[in-house]
Amino acid sequence: MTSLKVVLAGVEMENPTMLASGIMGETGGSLLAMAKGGAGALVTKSIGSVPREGHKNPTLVELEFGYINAMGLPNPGIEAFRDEMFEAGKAGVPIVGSVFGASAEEFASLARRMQEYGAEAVELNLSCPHAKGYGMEVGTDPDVVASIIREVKEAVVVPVFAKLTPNTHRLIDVAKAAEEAGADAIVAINTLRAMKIDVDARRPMLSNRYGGLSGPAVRGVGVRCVYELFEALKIPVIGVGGIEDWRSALEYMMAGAAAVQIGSGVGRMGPQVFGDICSGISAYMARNGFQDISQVVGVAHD
Amino acid sequence: MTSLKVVLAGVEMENPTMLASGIMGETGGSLLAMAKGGAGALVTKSIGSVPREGHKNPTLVELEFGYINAMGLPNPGIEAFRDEMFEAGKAGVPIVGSVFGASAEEFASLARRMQEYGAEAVELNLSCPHAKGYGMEVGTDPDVVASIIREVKEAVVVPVFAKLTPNTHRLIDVAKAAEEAGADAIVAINTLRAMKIDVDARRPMLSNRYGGLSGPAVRGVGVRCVYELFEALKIPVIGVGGIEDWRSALEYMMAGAAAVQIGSGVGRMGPQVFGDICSGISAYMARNGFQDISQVVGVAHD
Amino acid sequence: MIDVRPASQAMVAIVSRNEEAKDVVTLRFDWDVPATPGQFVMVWVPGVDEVPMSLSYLGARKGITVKGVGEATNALTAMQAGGMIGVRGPYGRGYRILEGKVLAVGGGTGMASLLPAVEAVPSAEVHTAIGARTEAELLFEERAKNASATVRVSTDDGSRGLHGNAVQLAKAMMAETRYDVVLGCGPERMLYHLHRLCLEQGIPCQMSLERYMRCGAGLCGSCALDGSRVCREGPVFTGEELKGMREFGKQRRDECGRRVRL
Amino acid sequence: MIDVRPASQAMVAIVSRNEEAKDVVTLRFDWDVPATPGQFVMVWVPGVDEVPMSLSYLGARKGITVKGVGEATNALTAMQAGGMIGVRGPYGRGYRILEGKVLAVGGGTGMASLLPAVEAVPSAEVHTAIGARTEAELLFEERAKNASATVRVSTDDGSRGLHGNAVQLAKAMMAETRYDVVLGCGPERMLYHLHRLCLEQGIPCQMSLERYMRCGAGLCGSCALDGSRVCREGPVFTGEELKGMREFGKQRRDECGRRVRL
Ligand SMILES: Cc1cc2nc3c(=O)[nH]c(=O)nc-3n(C[C@H](O)[C@H](O)[C@H](O)COP(=O)(O)OP(=O)(O)OC[C@H]3O[C@@H](n4cnc5c(N)ncnc54)[C@H](O)[C@@H]3O)c2cc1C
Ligand SMILES: Cc1cc2nc3c(=O)[nH]c(=O)nc-3n(C[C@H](O)[C@H](O)[C@H](O)COP(=O)(O)OP(=O)(O)OC[C@H]3O[C@@H](n4cnc5c(N)ncnc54)[C@H](O)[C@@H]3O)c2cc1C
Ligand SMILES: Cc1cc2nc3c(=O)[nH]c(=O)nc-3n(C[C@H](O)[C@H](O)[C@H](O)COP(=O)(O)O)c2cc1C
Ligand SMILES: Cc1cc2nc3c(=O)[nH]c(=O)nc-3n(C[C@H](O)[C@H](O)[C@H](O)COP(=O)(O)O)c2cc1C
Ligand code: FES
Ligand code: FES
Repeated sequence: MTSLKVVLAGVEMENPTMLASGIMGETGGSLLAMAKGGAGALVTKSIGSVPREGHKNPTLVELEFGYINAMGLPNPGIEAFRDEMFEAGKAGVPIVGSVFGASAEEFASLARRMQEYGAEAVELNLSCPHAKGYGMEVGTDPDVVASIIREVKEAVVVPVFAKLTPNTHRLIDVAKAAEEAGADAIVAINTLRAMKIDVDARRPMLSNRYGGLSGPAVRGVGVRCVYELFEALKIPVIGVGGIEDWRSALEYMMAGAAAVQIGSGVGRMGPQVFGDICSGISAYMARNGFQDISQVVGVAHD
Repeated sequence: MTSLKVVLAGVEMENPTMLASGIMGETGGSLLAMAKGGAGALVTKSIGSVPREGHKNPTLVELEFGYINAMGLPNPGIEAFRDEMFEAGKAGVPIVGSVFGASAEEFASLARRMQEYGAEAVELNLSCPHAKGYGMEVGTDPDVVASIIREVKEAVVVPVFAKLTPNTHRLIDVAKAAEEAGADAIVAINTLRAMKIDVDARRPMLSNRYGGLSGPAVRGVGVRCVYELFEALKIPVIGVGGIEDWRSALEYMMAGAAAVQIGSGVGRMGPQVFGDICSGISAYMARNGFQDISQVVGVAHD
Repeated sequence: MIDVRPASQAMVAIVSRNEEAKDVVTLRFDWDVPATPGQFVMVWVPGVDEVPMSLSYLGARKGITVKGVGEATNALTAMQAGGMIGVRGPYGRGYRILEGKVLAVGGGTGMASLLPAVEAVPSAEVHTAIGARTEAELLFEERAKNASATVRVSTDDGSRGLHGNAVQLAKAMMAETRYDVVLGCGPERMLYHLHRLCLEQGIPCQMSLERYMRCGAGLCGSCALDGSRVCREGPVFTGEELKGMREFGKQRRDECGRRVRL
Repeated sequence: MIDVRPASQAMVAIVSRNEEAKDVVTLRFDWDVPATPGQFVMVWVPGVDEVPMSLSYLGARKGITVKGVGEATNALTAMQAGGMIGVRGPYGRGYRILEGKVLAVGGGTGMASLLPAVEAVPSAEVHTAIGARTEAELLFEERAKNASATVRVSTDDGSRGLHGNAVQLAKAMMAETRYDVVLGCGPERMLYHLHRLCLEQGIPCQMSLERYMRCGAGLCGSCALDGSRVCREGPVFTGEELKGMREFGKQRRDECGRRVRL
């Protein structure tokens, strides 16, 4: 028998597939549905201090090989999110509370609330490429990232995941700074800053003009980041970007991901994508004589 | 009648489509074939001071929506390239000599040779993401880029194009430094650093492990870069990344590209891709009442 | 296997504009992509907004029927032939295959979604109930007549047909005829009562719902109804599916994802 | 429209290994992708190299026939059943549709590319000429016999058949029979002379060539032959196409892209 069980920075998961932040993670009901689809853990939508409408539509461009989105971090605010966490908790799978803020203090206070709500870990969105003042600007500076992590680590006892942007040549520096500051895992990657122009409308399609590219188009970039991070870090890496079947999940795990997150794949394949990936991985492991999923992590390194 | 003529930093082109560097640009014969396909200008393979074998195979991964390559800058060296330039010159379309080097002096001396060989412009490859010591490390530092440009500008009279990497959050800083140092145009983007792992072989597929992602997958990133550069710079921007039909070419031009380069599109669509794009653009212009191609440049900005 | 093929996206020119009733306009455009009754598209008015709209005409020349209620819909109803809009989709799961005797119950612009379903059934088999506030707001009565054995009408103010709402009209019709399935599209309170009526009478039903939509493509979760995505598992749900939903008829989400009472 | 569909890529297990002649081994593997006679694949030996190989068997169970000449090919010929290799492709333009009487001329491992073409033609219509240095290096004689009306052989040392090379053999056969087309695959000097022979005699021909290949996919230009990509417009070229090529039979490029005399 093959085991897919993963203990990720202390968080026990039945399998290594996690729901990525921002996809079906805004309501308790939708989080429950993703658990039903087979996810081993659920990351919530990134939540801020106050309710936020996000950008005006259009907020999504569909491509043949992915999406460009600029949701603009819509969310009900941390206060209202209590009820959603309560409902999502019924799923019986670990919930990771994702938060975004404009200062170390804001990150810390949001993280504390998530812990109160029962989050088994918090994920810091240091990397959203299309919401001004939040995210990418922050996520490219190792010192800023380190100070945020330190502040959050002091505020909570649950593990802290740092989600980083690939839109920089300093990814490794930033990740090392996060590790030194006490981060328990690194999540990579968030979306790539991108734009789609409609030549008939003669303008960018997204109301925010800029958005983030996700889906199969970014898979090669994500795998590369995870591979580099695995070599540079001691803490676990969580891989995300274009995963939508067992092969792409294993590609990330062989690059060094201890677990994987799936975002766009939920849109392209449906919520059963988690279960499908797990069966595919089990079958692969059985065929290839692997007993435990941890055995595949990082095998692509020599 | 619609006109596709472009004068790009002084270089006169019959149309705005150019062959991108590294694709069918290593021999005189193949450059001629691209001219026959309808290209308005031809950028050579990036040439160095001495012959170079490049990386061992595998050097290419094909994806449904692009390629990941790690050729490793194979080239016959600047001395042997004289004959190829001589032959390519018969095409009657402007040739842009692409060069790479490890120092400002090397770039300058290579550029001078290209000018001698009849190049109507030189393109500096400041951005190859997979050849150690060349390229990306250089292309993320504004000061280093500026000093290379200054040195090259002193060495040649033909226009100097700086080709930049998108693998950084400092693209605009680097481009501005290039502009101030005298660059005549910016070329964006080179490939995105990426990796492909084969889960059956359990290892990276490229012999160099890391490679560069190109083709439709990177189009959104390239369009975004060109859009940002157009707002930040006075010198023209040349767009490249995932262009393979008239729509994607116009997308770049509306974002602000004065001309476009096509690389992966030659593999996916064939050498007639240049002519096909031009007819498509002409038809679009006629339908929409544009007389001159310059009228579409940057129209997606408000 | 990819669950649904990526949507099509295009700018299309309006080829005709027809005023159906007060503030309600049908816009037709040529867009030759396959679609089934009950599916919707995201309609982009460049510079204004992008909003979900049911397809009121399928086939190569598609149509939407818009009621002006705010910025985007007013921009759409003001649009003339030759104007350009962006469409992406079609999205969602429409009405399931229909067999036997059908009662279609539409309130307001709900008729837009319903008529392609009515037209997909042999006309001898389908009866249509149209509800509106007043006679002036009645939608698609002629078109429904061409496609149904019987069309009956209700108005809230009694200016035409039954003085009452569409659910009361449906109840009257269900007393006369035994239907095999009831289809509903309109305001959610109406659908809530129609659903209860069908449950009571043990008749299968299908209802098309609305929620706030951002992506339209099953990604963002802003259209969540309990654990379902209205844009993907819906907008048409079966009575069975709706039975288990605690939010149906009671609660929706605003743009921030906060719960709002219906 | 995309010119060619993206290639397939897979790791496949060797299901059988057959020694065809000295240092020449055929490896079969299950890989069910469409391919035409004369196409090739890029074969990856993980940790070693990736090299182009003609498909010597088409159909669902494909095959390559490898002559050990260096690191990659020696690794391949040493491979046993159960071993894994990577394949991507199929690439290139194979033999054009053949009609009438065919003469197939193969030298060395050139037979690998040629036999699927021979087998695609009614056997009554095809004659095959096989050249080798010595009898021990003769390839696919049996297989050719099963698929051709006549098979004749030449060896450089006279140990079997005509004492001479494949072009001399072909010339002899062309003196006896009027062929509608001549196919050739083998060393380029041989093909060069075969091509000249066909031109002299006014017989259409098709030749499969080799150049140094990196991408195999028509991108990098390392396989350039004049203005053509051997991996895309070739590896099979018609006599007409070859007529205009100055480099054919004279010059190739090394790994750096430098001209090298053949
Ligand atoms: C699946 C579906 C099918 C629909 N079909 C039709 C139709 O055929 N004809 C028609 O007239 N209307 C239809 N609607 C409703 C239509 O989308 C809204 O009337 C429109 O979005 C209002 O936008 P506005 O800018 O004009 O008004 P606003 O002033 O912006 O909003 C008015 C109200 O419309 C709703 N709304 C606004 N934006 C959205 C959005 N992005 N998604 C969902 N609701 C929104 C909210 O309840 C809001 O309070 C449909 C909605 C859905 C979800
Ligand atoms: C379209 C095509 C079809 C071929 N079909 C067959 C076949 O069916 N059977 C067979 O045995 N051989 C075939 N070859 C030749 C085969 O690819 C070379 O023998 C092989 O690449 C040698 O690699 P090596 O590492 O063993 O030897 P090395 O010592 O690396 O090289 C020996 C010689 O092989 C050639 N070579 C090396 N690498 C390449 C490369 N990437 N592309 C092209 N040539 C190369 C060079 O001329 C080199 O000098 C084919 C070549 C091409 C281009
Ligand atoms: C619609 C959408 C919304 C997203 N919202 C968030 C978010 O709120 N917080 C966050 O950290 N990442 C967000 N992301 C990024 C994803 O979590 C993920 O990092 C990225 O999409 C790459 O993974 P994928 O290819 O599996 O989608 C969002 C992505 C999409 C497509
Ligand atoms: C096989 C290959 C080789 C390349 N070699 C070079 C090179 O030598 N110099 C360079 O500046 N860019 C090189 N590039 C990058 C391209 O010029 C181009 O910037 C990039 O591929 C994005 O454009 P595309 O999507 O049209 O291919 C190469 C790209 C490919 C695919
Ligand atoms: S609108 Fe339904 S999931 Fe986004
Ligand atoms: S091998 Fe790269 S173009 Fe032919």
